[in-house]
Amino acid sequence: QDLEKTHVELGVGGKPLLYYLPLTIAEQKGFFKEEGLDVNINDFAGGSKSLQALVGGSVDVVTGAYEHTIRMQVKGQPIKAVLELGRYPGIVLAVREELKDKVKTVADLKGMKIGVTAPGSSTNNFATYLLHKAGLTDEDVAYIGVGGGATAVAAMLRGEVDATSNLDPTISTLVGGGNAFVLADSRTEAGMKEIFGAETLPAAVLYTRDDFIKENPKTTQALVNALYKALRWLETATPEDVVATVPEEYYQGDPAIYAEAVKNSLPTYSRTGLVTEDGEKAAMELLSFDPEIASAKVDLAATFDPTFIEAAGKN
Amino acid sequence: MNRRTILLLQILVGLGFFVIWHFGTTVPMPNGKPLINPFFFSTPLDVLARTWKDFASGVIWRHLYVTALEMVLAFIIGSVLGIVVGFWFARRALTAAVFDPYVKAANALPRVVLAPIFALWFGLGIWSKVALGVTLVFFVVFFNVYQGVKEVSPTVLANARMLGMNNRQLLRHVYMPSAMSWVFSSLHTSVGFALVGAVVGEYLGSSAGLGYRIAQAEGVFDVTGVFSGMLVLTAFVILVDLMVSAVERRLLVWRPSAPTSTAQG
Amino acid sequence: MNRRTILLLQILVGLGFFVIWHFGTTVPMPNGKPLINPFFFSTPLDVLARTWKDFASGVIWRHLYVTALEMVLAFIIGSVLGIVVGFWFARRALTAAVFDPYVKAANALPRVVLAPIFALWFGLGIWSKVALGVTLVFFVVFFNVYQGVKEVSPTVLANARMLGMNNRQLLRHVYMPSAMSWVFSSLHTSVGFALVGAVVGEYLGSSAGLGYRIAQAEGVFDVTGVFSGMLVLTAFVILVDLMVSAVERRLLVWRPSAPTSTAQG
Amino acid sequence: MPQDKPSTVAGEYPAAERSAVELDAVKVAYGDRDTSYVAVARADLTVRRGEFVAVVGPTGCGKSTLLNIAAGLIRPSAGVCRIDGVPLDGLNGAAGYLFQADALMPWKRAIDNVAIGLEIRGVSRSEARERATGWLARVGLRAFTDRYPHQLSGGQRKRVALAQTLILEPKLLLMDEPFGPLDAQTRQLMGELLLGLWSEDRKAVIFITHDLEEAISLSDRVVIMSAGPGATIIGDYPVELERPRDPAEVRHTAAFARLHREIWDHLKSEVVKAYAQEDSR
Amino acid sequence: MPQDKPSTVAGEYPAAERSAVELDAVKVAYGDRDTSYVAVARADLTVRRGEFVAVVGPTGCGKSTLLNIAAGLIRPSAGVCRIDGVPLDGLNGAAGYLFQADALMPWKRAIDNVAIGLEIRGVSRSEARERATGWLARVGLRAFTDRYPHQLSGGQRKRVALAQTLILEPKLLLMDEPFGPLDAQTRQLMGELLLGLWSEDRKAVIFITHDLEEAISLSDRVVIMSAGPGATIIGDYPVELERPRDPAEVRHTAAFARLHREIWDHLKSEVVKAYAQEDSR
Ligand SMILES: Nc1ncnc2c1ncn2[C@@H]1O[C@H](COP(=O)(O)OP(=O)(O)OP(=O)(O)O)[C@@H](O)[C@H]1O
Ligand SMILES: Nc1ncnc2c1ncn2[C@@H]1O[C@H](COP(=O)(O)OP(=O)(O)OP(=O)(O)O)[C@@H](O)[C@H]1O
Ligand SMILES: [Mg+2]
Ligand SMILES: [Mg+2]
Repeated sequence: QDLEKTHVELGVGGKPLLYYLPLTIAEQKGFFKEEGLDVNINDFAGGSKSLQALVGGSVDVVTGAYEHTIRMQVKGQPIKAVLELGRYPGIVLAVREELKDKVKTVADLKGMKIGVTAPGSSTNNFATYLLHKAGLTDEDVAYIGVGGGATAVAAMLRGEVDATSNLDPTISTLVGGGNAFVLADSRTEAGMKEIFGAETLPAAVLYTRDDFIKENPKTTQALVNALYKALRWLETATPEDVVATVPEEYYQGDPAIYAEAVKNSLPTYSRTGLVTEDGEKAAMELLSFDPEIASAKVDLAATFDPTFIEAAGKN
Repeated sequence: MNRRTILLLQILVGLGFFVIWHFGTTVPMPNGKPLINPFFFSTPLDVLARTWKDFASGVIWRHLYVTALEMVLAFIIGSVLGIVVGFWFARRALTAAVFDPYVKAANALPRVVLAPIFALWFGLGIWSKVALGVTLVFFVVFFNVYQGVKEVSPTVLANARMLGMNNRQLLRHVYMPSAMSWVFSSLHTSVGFALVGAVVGEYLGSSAGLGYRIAQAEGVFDVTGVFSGMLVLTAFVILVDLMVSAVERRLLVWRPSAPTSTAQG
Repeated sequence: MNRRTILLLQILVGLGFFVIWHFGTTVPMPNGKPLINPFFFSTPLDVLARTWKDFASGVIWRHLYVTALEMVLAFIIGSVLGIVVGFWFARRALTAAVFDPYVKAANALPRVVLAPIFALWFGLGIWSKVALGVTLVFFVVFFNVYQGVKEVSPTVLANARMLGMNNRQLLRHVYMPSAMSWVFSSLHTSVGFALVGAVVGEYLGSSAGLGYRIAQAEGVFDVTGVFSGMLVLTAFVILVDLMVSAVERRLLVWRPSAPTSTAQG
Repeated sequence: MPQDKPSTVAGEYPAAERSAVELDAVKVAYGDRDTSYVAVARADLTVRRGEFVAVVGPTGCGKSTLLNIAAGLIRPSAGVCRIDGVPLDGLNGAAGYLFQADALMPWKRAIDNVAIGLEIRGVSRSEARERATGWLARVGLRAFTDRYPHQLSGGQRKRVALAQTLILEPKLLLMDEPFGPLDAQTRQLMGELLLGLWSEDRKAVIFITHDLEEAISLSDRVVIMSAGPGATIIGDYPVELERPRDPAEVRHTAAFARLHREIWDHLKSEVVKAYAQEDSR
Repeated sequence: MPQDKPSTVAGEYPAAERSAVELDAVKVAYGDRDTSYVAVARADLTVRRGEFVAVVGPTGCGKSTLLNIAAGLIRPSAGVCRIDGVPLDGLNGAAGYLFQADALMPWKRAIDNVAIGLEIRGVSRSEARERATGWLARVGLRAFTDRYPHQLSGGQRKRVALAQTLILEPKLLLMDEPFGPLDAQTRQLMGELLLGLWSEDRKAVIFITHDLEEAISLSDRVVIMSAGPGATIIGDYPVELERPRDPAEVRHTAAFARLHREIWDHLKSEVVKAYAQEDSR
């Protein structure tokens, strides 16, 4: 097969995060090479920066959050997802261990300080969504941007925030260290049902600009193929398989916590690679507290192009 | 070249900048797209409108206050530390020689990476931002003071010593005034860095401040918000710098002013 | 106070630092926890072991090379620009007066926020990191050169003009040598900032370099990796600074060396 | 600067010939309006081509100020300064100025300080250095060519500055206490050197000194300034001693002694007046 | 520094009494081993308490160097410098030093430059300034108290420095060409001022000058240095003119003229030798 482009610049906002594990698997297992691709992975300080790189043209494709495609449609930037990588957002609302007696439900968070990775980010949206469901409003709590790494852990340890809406491995570190307990967990099927009442909610996806798809359909297909292979591999993989595959740097810090986090995350990866309509709607609902999105008319169908994953599923 | 001409020219330059920005982002080129992508640069009118709105509605004041406070604290603490340690090092050759590589190494540590440690030590309130700003300001001031002291005219120094000054008095009457222009030169850079430190700190984790607002805007790809935040920052730092310049003019009256009229044989 | 004593003391200070770190992170306090939480600070032995391993396995070299290249480029471009623009401003009072507020404003813009714009203009390769470093280095050098030129002795300047020097020659024979110590003072700060710029740039988005490695390690709570990265950075910047100092010593031979022996009446 | 070298001796110029320097009702006030200090109230002084004029006056009267005017380093508050008949605007490119204060470039060795004037005029580096070495030898500093200024004594620095100025052979020499920090013997040697050069191509010289004997023995005219503030030129004594002179010998003539006493008394009364003024304030 | 003021006139000290300054086989070499320049090969000089010693010598011979040694600013390469019989280690706190070069603090007004020495000794600010004003008036600068150094003429700066040093009434005065940039009349006035002060409480004075008349008319002894490199003290002429003297009048005595001629010839031969040396190199 002759690709339009064999060298692809790919952007990601935090490659070692388990959220983007399929990317690392595809890279390490050589799936990109098998498809005849030479992929250079650029790691950014956050999903928004990788998206900006895509719009600016410095990367060709991005593995990032699905909600970006909705946001970009509102902003008039033609961007489409072509493959679902994660089916659960993987965001967890965890509360400081000392508050175990006081906080039983989300409603008990009234008047407390909630750490989010960044104001306006998906972790913030997640918390807002939960609060609204529990009958609270944004004014009932205080959001504090604490980042996704050690800062988030430090903020919890020092008691500067009472709860945190965050991702792995932050959550596993906190919970595994006995410093926090989980209040709402979107890493599991049960949790998803409880929170969204939906089976899936597209989390990480592979997205790119419309013109890239138009100009490089074969390359896009090859990328989807490679990452789909990774999803298939993850379907059957054990945590040990994963640990054996990822670069050593990923678990060098604390192998036990990493393995634990992998175990928690394995169910979150997409099985089909397909963004379902229910999923799209759930994602939309999660964003509905953002005034800019709420007031805009969004064509959800335009956010995902299923042709590539359908083709990939066939062979 | 009087003050009014200069002010006029300054305004012209500023306007020119806005005009280029405006036309660059709004007038489509032959290929149908504007020259400057408004997705990254917004448009000046939007930015001004947003800034106006923020001030009119008053939401910005609280954030401005937080950032200003952090900046001023970082600036003061950083420069005082830089001046004190700079003088101290300059006067103690041994201390200076021994700690020299460590100071330089500390200066080279990326502050962004240190942010979690600052958050750990100083919490998420203003103090972790102040600490970040201090680490930037300190080094600029420190190196300049250190050098400034070394540049003291040897004859003036010898004279002062013969007049009987002890080390403290030398510091007060010779080293400090002589190093003044170095200190002020570094303060101009520092004002900017104090603000950078505060904003970056807020950007990395906080609940208020201009950096927080910029981060928030960035998170939802609201470039107009980002640029409006930067505009406010800019205006603010110019204000503070004007104050530094005013103090400078007062303290450096003893210098020959216009070069042509002072060539005292 | 000869060189060997100083080296010895330096090593002692470094060792002392490691010892405190070591005992702080490994010896449990009465409450059962060590004084310094190794989760945030790792332990020195781990960090050294990791660094050793990285060098032994050779993975670090590529990253070190990328960062070093970015840093050197940022340093050179930033200082050359700073020196050129500094001299230019110092010689053109009107230009300087008009652009003064804009330069100061530019200095105050948080570089972290600018990173996407740099990526847009310069791509994701080394040049966007170099650009980031340049924006830090430039201002430090610029302000110092600007001030340094203004500090030229009026009598020496008048003499040089009477000898018939034109502006270019004044620059070469009077302003530049006279501003040299200012330039070097700022270069010491700049070396650090060049590295900070490179590393922060990598940290914000890249596919290689020490900043990239640090970001990777941070993402998975691998503090040992973070600190190992910083250790390598530190060692590297000290090396570069030594080179700057060597050049400085060569170029500033004309100065009176020890203050006591030069009190030429 | 192509200029026909004057071939006649001083004092024989046709009146119509333009003068080398002409200060015309020059007034100098320092400071801005509210702190104004009138250093020189009115100075009228004409230095003809090839004339050697010495200026004496009480300390702080405004001698250096006048030289700065003639050099174009400061602009008169009123009046004009004409060089070769043309009003001076900006720097006086034809003048060499030996400053009263240390003005050597501290970052250049003695030889480079002397050679630099030639180098910037396009003389090759090796030739410039060679001629500079020659000049350093003439001022008695052959052994000190490679010293930086801070490694020289006060008198040595002055002599380097002298060489630096003379090597360029300027048409007009402005010298502000050039031999101040030199011992009497070296002073005489330098005076002879200067006179020798001057007699070769008759530059115009304005020579400030506090040594009245030196002033008389070297110059064609001695100009006296009154004490400041508001100094003016109050005396103008032509020195009618034959040329060429040996400055050491001429001191012992009767004409010299008479002139010396005359000027000395004039000067003395001026200084006494100044101190009386000071005390009455 | 409690010290019994000497009550006897110069020259009458018992031999056992300790001297104010004693240079004992002092050698000074500048630079490091490979670029070493021996400025002073051997200097032996004893200045008794209350003695006024003038030092003359060709330019660059090492006069300032010797003063720096006595001030403790540089350390001799060999030999010792004793102050009141005690080997000097570090700065000489009892000495006042008037430097050859400009040494005023440029950031202080004239009055503050003069007052600072008192202020750091704990005198109240107002009293210090009052006394400083008095001193500025004595050196003829009453109208210039509020000027910064760069706003003063060369001679005015020197007089501010003079006031700055004298106001502290040091036991030992080191003066390096203090009247160099002053006109002859002011020079005499300052000389009288200095002698007046000296006769009040008989400080020890080492006075460097290039003006031989000044040296003789003011001092008890004139010391001659040979030309460098490797300068030594080659002459020591006691000045046996009665005290108190009027420095202006004493010049006209026969004893003065004899001494002057004697020292002059000695000095002249020295300078000629130096130049011959220079030429043969
Ligand atoms: N920048 C200035 N501001 C104010 N006054 C000044 C300034 N420069 C010089 N003056 C004053 O102008 C007068 C003349 O100064 P000038 O240097 O010309 O004197 P001078 O005749 O050269 O004296 P000297 O023999 O001491 O060198 C002095 O009274 C001095 O105080
Ligand atoms: N730092 C130095 N390095 C090398 N040589 C020096 C240094 N300082 C002074 N010298 C030399 O030492 C000699 C004596 O210098 P000094 O300043 O004592 O002379 P001086 O007698 O005061 O002369 P003058 O009458 O010109 O002031 C000179 O030849 C000078 O070149
Ligand atoms: Mg003068
Ligand atoms: Mg001397």
